[in-house]
Amino acid sequence: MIRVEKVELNLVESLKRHVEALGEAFKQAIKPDRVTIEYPRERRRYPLSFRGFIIFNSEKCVSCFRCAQICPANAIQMEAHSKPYPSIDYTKCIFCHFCIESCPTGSLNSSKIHDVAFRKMEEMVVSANMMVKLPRILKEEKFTVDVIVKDKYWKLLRKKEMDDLSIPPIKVEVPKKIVTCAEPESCLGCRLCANVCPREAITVKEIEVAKRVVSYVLKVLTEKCVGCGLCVRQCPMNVLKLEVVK
Amino acid sequence: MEALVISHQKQIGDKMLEGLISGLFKIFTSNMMNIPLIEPLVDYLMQIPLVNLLVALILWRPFFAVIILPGLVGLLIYLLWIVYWERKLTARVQWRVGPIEVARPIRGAIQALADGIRYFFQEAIIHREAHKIYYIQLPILAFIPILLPLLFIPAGNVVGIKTPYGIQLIVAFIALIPLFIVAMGWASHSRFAYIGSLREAFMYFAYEIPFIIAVVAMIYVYGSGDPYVAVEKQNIPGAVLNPLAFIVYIIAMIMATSRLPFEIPEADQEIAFGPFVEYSGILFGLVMTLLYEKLYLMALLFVILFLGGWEGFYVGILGDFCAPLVLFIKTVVVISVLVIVRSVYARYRLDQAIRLGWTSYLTLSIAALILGMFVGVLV
Amino acid sequence: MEENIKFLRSGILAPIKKWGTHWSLWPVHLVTACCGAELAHAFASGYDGERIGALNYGIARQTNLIIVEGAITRKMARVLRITWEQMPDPKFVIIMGTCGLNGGVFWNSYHLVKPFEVVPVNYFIPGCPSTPEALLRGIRQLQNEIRTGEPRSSIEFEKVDLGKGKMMPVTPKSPKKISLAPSIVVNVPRKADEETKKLADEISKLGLATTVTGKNRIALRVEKDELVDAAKKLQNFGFDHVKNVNVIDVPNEDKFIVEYHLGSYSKRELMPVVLNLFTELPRSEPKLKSLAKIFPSADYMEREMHDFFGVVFEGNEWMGRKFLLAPDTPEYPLKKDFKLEEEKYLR
Amino acid sequence: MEYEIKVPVQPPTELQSLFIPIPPEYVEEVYRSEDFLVLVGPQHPGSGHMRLIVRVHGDIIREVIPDPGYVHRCVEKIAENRLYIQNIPLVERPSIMDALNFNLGYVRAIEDALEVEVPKRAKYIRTMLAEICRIGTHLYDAAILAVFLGHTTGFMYPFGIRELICEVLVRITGARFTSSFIIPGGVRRDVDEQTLKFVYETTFAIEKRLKSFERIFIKNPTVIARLKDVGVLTKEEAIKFGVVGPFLRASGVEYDVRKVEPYEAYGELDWDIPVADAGDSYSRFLVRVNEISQSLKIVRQCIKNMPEEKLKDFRGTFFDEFADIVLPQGEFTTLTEASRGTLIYSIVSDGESNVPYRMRMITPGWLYLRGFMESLKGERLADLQAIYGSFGYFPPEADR
Amino acid sequence: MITEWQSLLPEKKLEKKYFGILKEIVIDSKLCSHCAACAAVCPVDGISSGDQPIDFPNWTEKCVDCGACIKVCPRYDYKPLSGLGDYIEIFSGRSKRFVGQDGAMVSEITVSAIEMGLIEAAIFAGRSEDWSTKIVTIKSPEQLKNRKVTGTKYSYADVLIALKEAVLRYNSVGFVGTPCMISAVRKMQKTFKKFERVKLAIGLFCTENFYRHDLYDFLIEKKSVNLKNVVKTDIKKGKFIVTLKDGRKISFSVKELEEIVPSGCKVCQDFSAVESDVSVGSVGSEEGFSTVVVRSEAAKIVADYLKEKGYAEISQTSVDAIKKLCDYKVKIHPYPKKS
Repeated sequence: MIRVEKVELNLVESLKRHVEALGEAFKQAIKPDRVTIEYPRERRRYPLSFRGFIIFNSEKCVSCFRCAQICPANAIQMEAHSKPYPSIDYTKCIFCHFCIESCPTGSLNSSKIHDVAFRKMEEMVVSANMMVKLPRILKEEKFTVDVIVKDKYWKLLRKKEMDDLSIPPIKVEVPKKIVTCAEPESCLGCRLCANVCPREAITVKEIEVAKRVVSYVLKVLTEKCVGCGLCVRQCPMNVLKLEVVK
Repeated sequence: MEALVISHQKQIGDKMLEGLISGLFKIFTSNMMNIPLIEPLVDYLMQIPLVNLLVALILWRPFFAVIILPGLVGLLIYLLWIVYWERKLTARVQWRVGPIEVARPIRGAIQALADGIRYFFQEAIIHREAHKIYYIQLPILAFIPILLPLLFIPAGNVVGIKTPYGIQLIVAFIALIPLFIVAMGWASHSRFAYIGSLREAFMYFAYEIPFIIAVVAMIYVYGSGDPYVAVEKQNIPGAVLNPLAFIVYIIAMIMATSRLPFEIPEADQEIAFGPFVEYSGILFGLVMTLLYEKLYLMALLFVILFLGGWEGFYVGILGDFCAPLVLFIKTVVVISVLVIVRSVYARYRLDQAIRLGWTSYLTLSIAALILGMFVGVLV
Repeated sequence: MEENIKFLRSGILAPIKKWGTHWSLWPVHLVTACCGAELAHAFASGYDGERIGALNYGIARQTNLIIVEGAITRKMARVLRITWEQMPDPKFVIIMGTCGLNGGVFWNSYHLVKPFEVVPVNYFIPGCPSTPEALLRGIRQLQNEIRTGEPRSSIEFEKVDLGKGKMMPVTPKSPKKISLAPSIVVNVPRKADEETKKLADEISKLGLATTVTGKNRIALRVEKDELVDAAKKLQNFGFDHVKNVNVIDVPNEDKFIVEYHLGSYSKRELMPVVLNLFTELPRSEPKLKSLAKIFPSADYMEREMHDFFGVVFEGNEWMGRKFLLAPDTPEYPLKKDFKLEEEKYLR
Repeated sequence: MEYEIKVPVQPPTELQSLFIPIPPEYVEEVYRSEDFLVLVGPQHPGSGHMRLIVRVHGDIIREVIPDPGYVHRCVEKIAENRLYIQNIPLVERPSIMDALNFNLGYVRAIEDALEVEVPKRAKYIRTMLAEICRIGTHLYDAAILAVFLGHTTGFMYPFGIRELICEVLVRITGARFTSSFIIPGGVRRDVDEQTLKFVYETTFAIEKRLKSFERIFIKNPTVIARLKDVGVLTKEEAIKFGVVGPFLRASGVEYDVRKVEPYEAYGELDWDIPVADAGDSYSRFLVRVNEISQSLKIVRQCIKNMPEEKLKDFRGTFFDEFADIVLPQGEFTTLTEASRGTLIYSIVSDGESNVPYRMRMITPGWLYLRGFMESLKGERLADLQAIYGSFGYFPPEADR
Repeated sequence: MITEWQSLLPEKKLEKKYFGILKEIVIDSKLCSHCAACAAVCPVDGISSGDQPIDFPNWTEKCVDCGACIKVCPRYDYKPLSGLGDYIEIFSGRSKRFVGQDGAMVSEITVSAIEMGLIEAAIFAGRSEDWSTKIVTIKSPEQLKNRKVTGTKYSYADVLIALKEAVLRYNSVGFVGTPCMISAVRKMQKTFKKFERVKLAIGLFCTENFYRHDLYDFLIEKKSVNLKNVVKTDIKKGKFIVTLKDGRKISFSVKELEEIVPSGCKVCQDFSAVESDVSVGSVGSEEGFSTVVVRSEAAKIVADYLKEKGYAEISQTSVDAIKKLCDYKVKIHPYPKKS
């Protein structure tokens, strides 16, 4: 335990401290330890782990809704393109990047874009087709600044170069999974799994006897299934599950 | 007949005008600045009718003192400079840059001008509950005690009104300024403005007495209230002659102009700019500069009393202009150094400031007075 | 008057006015929420907004820019509007942070309003919190707008054709699984160390039934009439302050569980212990005796719980009045029957 | 002779138009007596998102009624509607400069319930991050205190130093403030050696810069004059009103959750808690200044003793791992020493839902508000800001 | 790995979507017992129950035509059950741990089963202050100490919806329900394997049940009693007894309630929950005791356990009284109805 003593100032001590404070001020006035990053003129280089605007790779996306469903702010909503793709509402996005962390295929990625001002709220809803390419932002900078600490002293290192705002995507290795039925006896026959599948990987065959449908045969097309798990989460009786395939 | 009368009257009018112009011209030229540097230009301009009157007026010493330097124009230049410098110096102490992008090539030196223009064109709100007439008039009326002392501040032989009681008069007029601030607070009709006015009034008594005593001490030293005598006697600067008065004066100057650590009447974190809380637009522009102007006046007096006034260097080519320039430069330098306290100190509490004023500084000032008496006998 | 304003807007002095205004955007000190921290960074040594002529200043009258720093609550909305109205023309508003846009992580909060419905807004800055760069970019854009008269966003998105198609016929289920028939027990016994058990036994000797709910956690159930007595006993035992007053609404069992988490600063062996003194109230008549007299530290939390649940703590002088919430908030928002907007996963 | 000065005394109109929680009778009573009501905030340069209704007698404060809730963003209600994992960004929003301590407290409550074992390296990283946030928050509060005292340099220096802290956080977590980095069972990703080295160097750079700050602000006689013997809370009062954290320690109570109930790596490290006896504003400030150096010490130790271990990377599996967390039935209360004091999370679960049934979050600001109000009584109006600053009261944190 | 499976559909009696068939054959022909089994299994959560007749507002569009509702409906192909049924033993008991309306044996049996580990959770119907039913999952004895959960409610509760949720979550579940619910669960267990996780079905003796709003209005209009002030309701010896907060008791003949008895109850003849594992009711025991009819092996184990532990006082039962009421119910609720 450290005991913080009560301070009693006598005249000498007080004067000494006045002189110290003034001395520090004059020292700084003569030789300042300046730390300012003059932003529009120069840009701070953020590390590659930076969480900025999100870039989307449509080829990898499996429309699994994980990004939309993990989003704490409900900023990601799926939008119909050739498949359902995520769209981000930057009026809600909090840049937690849970979506990127959740994406099993690595189709969402971060970028270093963060210094953006919008004129209208409507412009802030960004569809999937606008996220594929790195957006152009207004740049006025001529320098890039690195914050470095050298010999226990904090310095700004200016370089006459433009920082690349894109962040190389990180490879995600998740074992391939497909959906299987764990308990066919409990299947209700509701076919929601087939209807919710964005890849049409579950087919329904109606078996007719005397022009009457007597049963459905559901089949998982293993080559089409990407293991997005939407059907598993949709099943009202929890009879489906994901299984790893080698 | 009628026409004759009219032409006669016209003639009389013309004659009168002629007489007036020539009379004025005579007055102006009799007491003109002698600046060798611009003499050819002046000579050339003097040959053009009417322009010569204007030139003569400008170079007329009393006019020059009041309007040009150290008067109004000097004040304006000083204001633009000090606002910028204060922000810049503070920024430097605080590890940052300060205003710079306004005009990048001159490092943002016209930032205060931009702010001024913005204030000028901004809506000036007079709120419903304010005492409307006083509310508008007071910031403008406050210029009276600012401008009047300029008449009595001499710079060499450039002077508005020459009087042996110059120092006393300046002090008297400076003492008027707080009244206007208090009145502004009352006219604003806002609780924070009330509190601010009250604080200003309290502070007024805290600093004014040591201040006056310090000035009186210096008058003792020089044996006269005449600035000329004061400057003349400063072979050794007044600061050395009476260092106690010097210290008291500096502290009083900081207190009187509400600079940190005595920024008590304004105290934006406590009472939101106190008396000025309701002012906006150009009116706020006026009241904001009020204290800077007060600082300017006090610093002028300070330079005259303690730092040898306009005595410094003499450049022959500048002639009479040299003295006002020296005085102005000294003043601006003094203030420029002084503004560093803004970045060093926190604000004292009102009671602490008053206690300081009524105890330590009063004692110190009385000691200065006694010292002044002795020094006065010696010098 | 109209003509004068028109002249100022487009007359020969207009360029000067524009120049002065755009280099002198002074944000008013209206801290509305936590984005204020990043605003401070933008105007402190690290980024120094003063460089571009923006100086944070105290009072509405002397400034011309409001930076809405995130969330505007129902209570703050009025203040925002009043501040805006106090400002002299020309005046501008920038909103930073998602809380001020559509709420961000608080998008379905019952106490937030949308600031752009309260005041006209010039620029919106995303981020939670927005970086200082983003804020300076907003000020910069505003400067450009004042100078050129053309408002524009500082970002352009390039569109790529991703084809057209239909959404699947069935809307995917929400990942949330909320029990229809929740069972709420506060004092579930759990394994703990010996010391806690010993302490629980000691407290039991006071005539109170304890459950050990974890290491250093003890729960203690009393009937609501015995609460004050129990609190007094515990105070004599060494618990000297209330860390938490909590109400749990259990509509399924028609009750409120009112908890007081007691702690001790004066007795060293009690320091790590959190004692959960709780009682149950009928939902139809939520009244009990306040402990604020015994533990003054419970006072504000009781007021808060009164706001949230309508539980009346008899003896607390603030009952019947709103403390934390704005007067126009829906009544007793933390009751389970008050529902928030649900998430949507499709656009 | 006595002259009567007639000043119209009537309750001002704004008392009707604003949400003033006090009854009109109270206002009238104040105006009939010789007192005066001053509303400090919410738009006031010395406050911000908080209103204090101050009843003054002359210059002396008689009573202060807080009017909080200007930043009440309903964290507790919203938490009942979100997945456990989605609440992580939510709980750190109330106090973004202290995000990781808030994050840690919440995650610890979940881990306590699920009885998850956290890898040792993750524990060290968490401790390090929590302490970095503590330094940042103390600096923030020091800066705000300086602003309240009119000391602009005292504001700029800590915020300048905070840039370094932001740099550290952005390198480790990717965000300047709200990192949401700590998740049940560890951290989101490992920290590499280079970054750790940077953090280690940074602690010294911060120390060096703090020297300047010390000369110009901490030891400044005007600052001491403003803070000393102002807003005194005695030990008994502090206990009675349930003050927490450094403010409690400034009144002489040796209570720090990190010591009395050590969590994460605190039990294994060598550090002390600073305690003062005076209980005035200056000791409250000094205790925190001393805590900064202790925190720097902890950060250095964390980096030096960091065990080598491979931490799991959650990229790609985040949803599958965490979306379906269901806590067992019961109530789980954790105490955490956040920068401003004890932070309490009390999660009630029904054992079936993957959202909390009730999440009670008590922030230090809310806990010491009562003590703060009590300490104002009898002080001067000008001291309100000094005491406000010395408590580092941050309304979003208190209102949640 | 099963990637192909089959789901059989029930026979369609009408050319409609399955809910249409259910609506016409069961609901519209006044057979529906309001057990809410259909609402529980409906995959699109379209069927609404609660305090109004079972309905599926826009079934023509939303119904996915899976036939699950028909598969589980106890009144589809209705064959009424009656009598006392098979049983292993009958005894009367009074719980020593809990306080209930009578002997609190429902609570006792449930808690014993949880303590034994036979079931992980049990679904109970509770009530709010205005006597609308709320469902509670019981997982520990603590919860039952509150009297709100126990006691007879005489109004419909969505127990089965909660039961389905519980079945998905736990491996073994118990529940308390009226005879129609028990029948529905038995039917569910036959068609869907997952419902075999219902290990303990506690049936209640039941003559009839009401819509809450009907009962509420009836009591206000006819008896000027507000249900909000009521502490307890009970049917004893043909009398409906209402106990108020201030201690007053109002009793009237059950026959007066005839007008608000829902149609589904008017065709029900099962008094003693024949298909349950154990049936509990007050009939046949002395005041303060409950009759327990143990019917299955699982229930027998529980009964033995609680007897062995001495959790309950045991006393004699008059089987005849129960049988009498069983017959009485058959008499007042004839099926098929004579026109």
